Amino acid sequence: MRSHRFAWAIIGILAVAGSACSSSSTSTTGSKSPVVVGISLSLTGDFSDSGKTEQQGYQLWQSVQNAKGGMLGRQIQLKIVDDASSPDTAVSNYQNLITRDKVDLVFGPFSTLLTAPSALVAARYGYAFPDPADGAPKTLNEHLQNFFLMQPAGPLDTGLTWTRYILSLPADQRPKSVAYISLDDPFLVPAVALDRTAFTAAGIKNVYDNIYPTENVQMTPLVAAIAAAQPDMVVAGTMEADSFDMVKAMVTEKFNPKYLFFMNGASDSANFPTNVGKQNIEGIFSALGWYPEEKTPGNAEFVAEYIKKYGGDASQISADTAEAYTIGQVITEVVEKVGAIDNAKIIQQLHSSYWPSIQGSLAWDADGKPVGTLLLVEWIGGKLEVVYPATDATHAPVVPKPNWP
Amino acid sequence: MTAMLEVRGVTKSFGGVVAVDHCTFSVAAGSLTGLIGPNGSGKTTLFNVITGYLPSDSGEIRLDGRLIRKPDPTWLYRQGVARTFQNARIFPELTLRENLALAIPAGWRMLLNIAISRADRERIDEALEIFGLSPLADHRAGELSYGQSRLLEFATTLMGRPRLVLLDEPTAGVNPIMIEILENHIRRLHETGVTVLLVEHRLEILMRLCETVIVLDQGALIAEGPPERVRRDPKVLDAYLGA
Amino acid sequence: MSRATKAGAIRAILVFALLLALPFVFTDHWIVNIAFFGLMFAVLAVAWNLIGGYAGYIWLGSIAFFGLGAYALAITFQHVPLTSGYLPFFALIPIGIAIGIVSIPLALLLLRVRAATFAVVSLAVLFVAEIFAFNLDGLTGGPQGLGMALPPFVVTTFERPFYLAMLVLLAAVMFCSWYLAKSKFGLMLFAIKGDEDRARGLGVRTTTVKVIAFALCCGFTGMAGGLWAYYITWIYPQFAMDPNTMFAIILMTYLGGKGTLWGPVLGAFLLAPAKEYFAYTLGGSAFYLIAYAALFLLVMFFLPRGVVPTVADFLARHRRRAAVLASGPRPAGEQVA
Amino acid sequence: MHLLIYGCILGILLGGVYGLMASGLALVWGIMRVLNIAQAVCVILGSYLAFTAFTVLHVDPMLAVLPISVVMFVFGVGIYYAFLRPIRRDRESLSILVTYAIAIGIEGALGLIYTTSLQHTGTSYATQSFEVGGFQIPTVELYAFLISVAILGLLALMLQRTRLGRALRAATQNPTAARLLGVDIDRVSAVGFGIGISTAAAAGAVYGMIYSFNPNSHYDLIGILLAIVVLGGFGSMRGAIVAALILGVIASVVFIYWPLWANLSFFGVVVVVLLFRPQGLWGVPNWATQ
Repeated sequence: MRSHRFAWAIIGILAVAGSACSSSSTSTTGSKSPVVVGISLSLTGDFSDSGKTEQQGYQLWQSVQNAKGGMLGRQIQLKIVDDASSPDTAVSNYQNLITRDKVDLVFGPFSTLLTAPSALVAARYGYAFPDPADGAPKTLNEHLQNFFLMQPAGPLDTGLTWTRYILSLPADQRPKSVAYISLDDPFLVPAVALDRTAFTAAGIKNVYDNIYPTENVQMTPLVAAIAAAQPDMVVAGTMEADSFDMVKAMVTEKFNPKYLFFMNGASDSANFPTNVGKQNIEGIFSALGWYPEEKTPGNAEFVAEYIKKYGGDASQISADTAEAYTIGQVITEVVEKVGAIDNAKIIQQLHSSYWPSIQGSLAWDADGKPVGTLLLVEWIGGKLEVVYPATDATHAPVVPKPNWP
Repeated sequence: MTAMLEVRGVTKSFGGVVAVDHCTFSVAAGSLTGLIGPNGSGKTTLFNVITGYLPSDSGEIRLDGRLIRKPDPTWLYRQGVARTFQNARIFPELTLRENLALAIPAGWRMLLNIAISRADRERIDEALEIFGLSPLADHRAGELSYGQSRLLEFATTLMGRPRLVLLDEPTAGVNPIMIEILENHIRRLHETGVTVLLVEHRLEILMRLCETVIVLDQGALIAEGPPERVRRDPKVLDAYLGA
Repeated sequence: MSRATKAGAIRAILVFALLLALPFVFTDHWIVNIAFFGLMFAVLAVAWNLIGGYAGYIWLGSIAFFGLGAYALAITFQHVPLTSGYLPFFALIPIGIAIGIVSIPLALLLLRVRAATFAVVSLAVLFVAEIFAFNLDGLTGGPQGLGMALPPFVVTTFERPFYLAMLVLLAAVMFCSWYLAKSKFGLMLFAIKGDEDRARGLGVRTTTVKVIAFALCCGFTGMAGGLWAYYITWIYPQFAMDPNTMFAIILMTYLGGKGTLWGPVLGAFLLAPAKEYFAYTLGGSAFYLIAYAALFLLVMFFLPRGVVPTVADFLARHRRRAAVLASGPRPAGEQVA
Repeated sequence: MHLLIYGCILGILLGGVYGLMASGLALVWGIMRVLNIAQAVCVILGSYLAFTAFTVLHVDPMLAVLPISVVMFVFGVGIYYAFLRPIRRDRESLSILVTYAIAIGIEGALGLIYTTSLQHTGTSYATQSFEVGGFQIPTVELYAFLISVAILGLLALMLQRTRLGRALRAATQNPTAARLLGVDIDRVSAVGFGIGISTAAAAGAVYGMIYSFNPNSHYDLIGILLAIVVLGGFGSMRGAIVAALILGVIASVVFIYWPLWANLSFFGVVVVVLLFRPQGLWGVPNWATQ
């Protein structure tokens, strides 16, 4: 009886699903039970490297905070699940975490591509959604009350630090022409667009403007095309490895713009010099929100604990790790202030004032976009120095860029 | 007698090898014509060109005197030209009944009819009966012996009520008893008024069956005529023995 | 109605009744959510089976039409305020039909080649579609993705309408698949898989038949894509048109039994929830890809025909043996020499 | 104009490397009608081997090409016997799925060993260039091109002059006839597959000096390789090399002016080819009946 066999198979599947369901709904809520935090991370797949660095940040916060007595006197327990870099799985994971495991809090995943759909799920169930990285403008445009990007500045501000610096220069010292080149990416393209608007308004001539794809990029011809336009300044909306390739192509092409700014990648103090060669980093600008020596609340402790737990030195700490740690740090403060795990009150609190963190004081607008600014950094003497704004500067900027060795 | 099929100056080459070389002949309506030649003499290629499986390099093909510019197997089948293949091509995953049902021409509307309608069923049963395949009607064709697959392919070919049937070495690889059965079917087919063009490389079978024999060698036509005369043709003897 | 058809009808009614009852019995969000993805993959696998299983064409571009459906619905409802949350469900019908029609010229072009060439060219279709989705950012939002209007359903049963809509879609594509398999049209598709040239020589209009199957596959795949977009509310090119999803659909079809009616459904119900469940429970295992590859190879080598045909054969043999034992020795007269 | 010529030069240099990758794909297809989706991941595997040789053993990738080819040849023969020989029915179609599974398996293994961060074999001459007629020719791309041409030359010599080469060519032209002539198709297929994989890895060793790569880079690469093989005509090594040069130049020039559309040029060419010449530039129609 083939038909009945098949029907039994279906019933079997349903039964398994049902038993799994009933076994999970036995979570207790005693006063000394741990605070469970649900997180979906990309531990496999395309985004897994960043996913893992974030995981380090979350876990570091957990151990540091538990050593201090946890949250509201309860130990913190992380429930980290893998989304294999897929939005379907990320959505399912947050659903599972919230509705099946009934976790107390949820923290965000890595990558914008997973953030937007996941934040919508959290919003549906009224959970606060602090997110470590990548709040793309479109996510912010959803006007989600529960979404908070845990960085000092909005993602589009990456380039604005650079425009503020250039426009602070006397008109005769400013570059005369500019080339824009950007990775085809959810927030780099609009970030470069903001720079373009500002520089065009200031009368700096736009001599080259292009976007390149995320894969299979041959930088040499691209750089040759930029060099042919002979700009004084290059604004590069780069992500990570593409900035390394671009620097190398510039060396190969013997193209040395007077002002060279990379949005990301060049600020990676661990990988940038090793990838492009220590001799080729001098005078390159970038932006960042956090650095190991920063004098911010808890930062020294964070760096010390990191080295204790994972080894290495401070320059190897990824910004992703710091951002993930920030979430734990801020949420702990908020929960202690509220005095209960109440997501509605947490959301309200986060919106209402500044919160101290290792990345400085954080605050958000109604869409969850941070209202602070980033730091402009430059490679000077083989070291990453903060050069702007002047209040935070560790070194005066060096311009124009010295030629390639 | 009018010619049902005319082949004029057909040439087909693969790379540098000329498989069919300016071949010209005709097949009279209602005749049973044999096409013979040693292995590799281009018989199958010629069949493929005539039935539209291969485009010819040059030359023309006429059916009932009408020029066929671009022969297409589907169209030709619907015009009453059917063929078999050298190594019995049937659908092993389908049942015998389905193999036969498939070959019954279907109009657009019939596409959504159930696979084997009542009217089709009668014709299929009849064909199965004639070819002695009835007991296996609902078996998958893949279970058949090679000889039975030959019979099935032959039966399938007739479902479209063809006027011209091209048989490509129907007796190849078949035991003597099956050869006799197949010969009888060919004869019966011819008696119902269907024109038959038969490829063979064994002379004696053609001698028994055909009225006219066409001889190909290295892609070119070397002789044409009644079997007895062709058999004595020195060129034919050369082609068969000289190699 | 013959016995076989009757048994089939009972089976279908039983399965669909159970699936219909599911979201009302298990009201937990996460169960309905996983079941939704199970149904979605079932629709995709059954639709793929029309061209990949019935006609034997390894069509690696169908996920491009999933993306096309997703974008079509998202673009339609990007700025339209939803007066009723059900409106997009109905909009799927014209979108599905339109995608089916759009796919016809492409089918005429692609189906000029066969076998491995077809597979390669169809993979090229997928890559081209993805490039367009990335680069036509005025329309698709490019890499920034495209959000669509939020579904205004109550939170307690939020997933239910999506689940039921996907169930209706599955019923439709299953009916289509069943009907075609029974029809002359299905016979022609099977013949094309068996020996396309022979089929041409028997008067089968192979191009027409293939194109229709292709258009049906694309239309249903597009509708599933639209529904997915509405559910997930946010689409990116790399996920709407993911080659790995494409191969997952094929794996499901092979696992269940390609060319069969229930095989793709079974394959999808086995693999889709398993994937979500293991990602959730085993989280972080870097062996994920390797395990997936191993499963793929195991299916290819040890279950090449899939679960449904293998089990059916086993049962048929078992039954025959039982019948022989029951009736005592019998002359082997069934086989004719 | 200057840029256009420069794009052509870079395109030819890169096309040579693609030609090496694709010729192995074409060879394997020619001999055994297997479309090796894992060809691209073997390129990446080669890149990682060269990367490891460079970072751990400090061996220049140019020198590492030879041992890598040998190791990967053995690997390819192993893959053939383990996964491809057992496929009996429906080989053309099933091999696509099986080699896809092999590809993601290797991708997973690479991810475990090397993580998914982008890597790059940064040799001392990675950023060097020299000027010819006003064009900055990147040293590393020139070396990669020369190595590829040298390997292709050796391969051609082997196919023309040796017994094995004759057996391979016979198998490519007509497997059935080759079997009748006493060629052990099984062994020839294994060797052919090994060669296919080792050319991929050799190309990968030099590819890793030009591009950054991570385990899933092969998805983009396989699209390009397949486009090349379609344009060249399945199974034609000469066609694959010429197609690689043509597509290399087209993609490189398109990339200079419209970077986002460069990959489309690969697939656009495939569609055009399909419209006018379904069998590719050098191929014969694959639907020819018996």
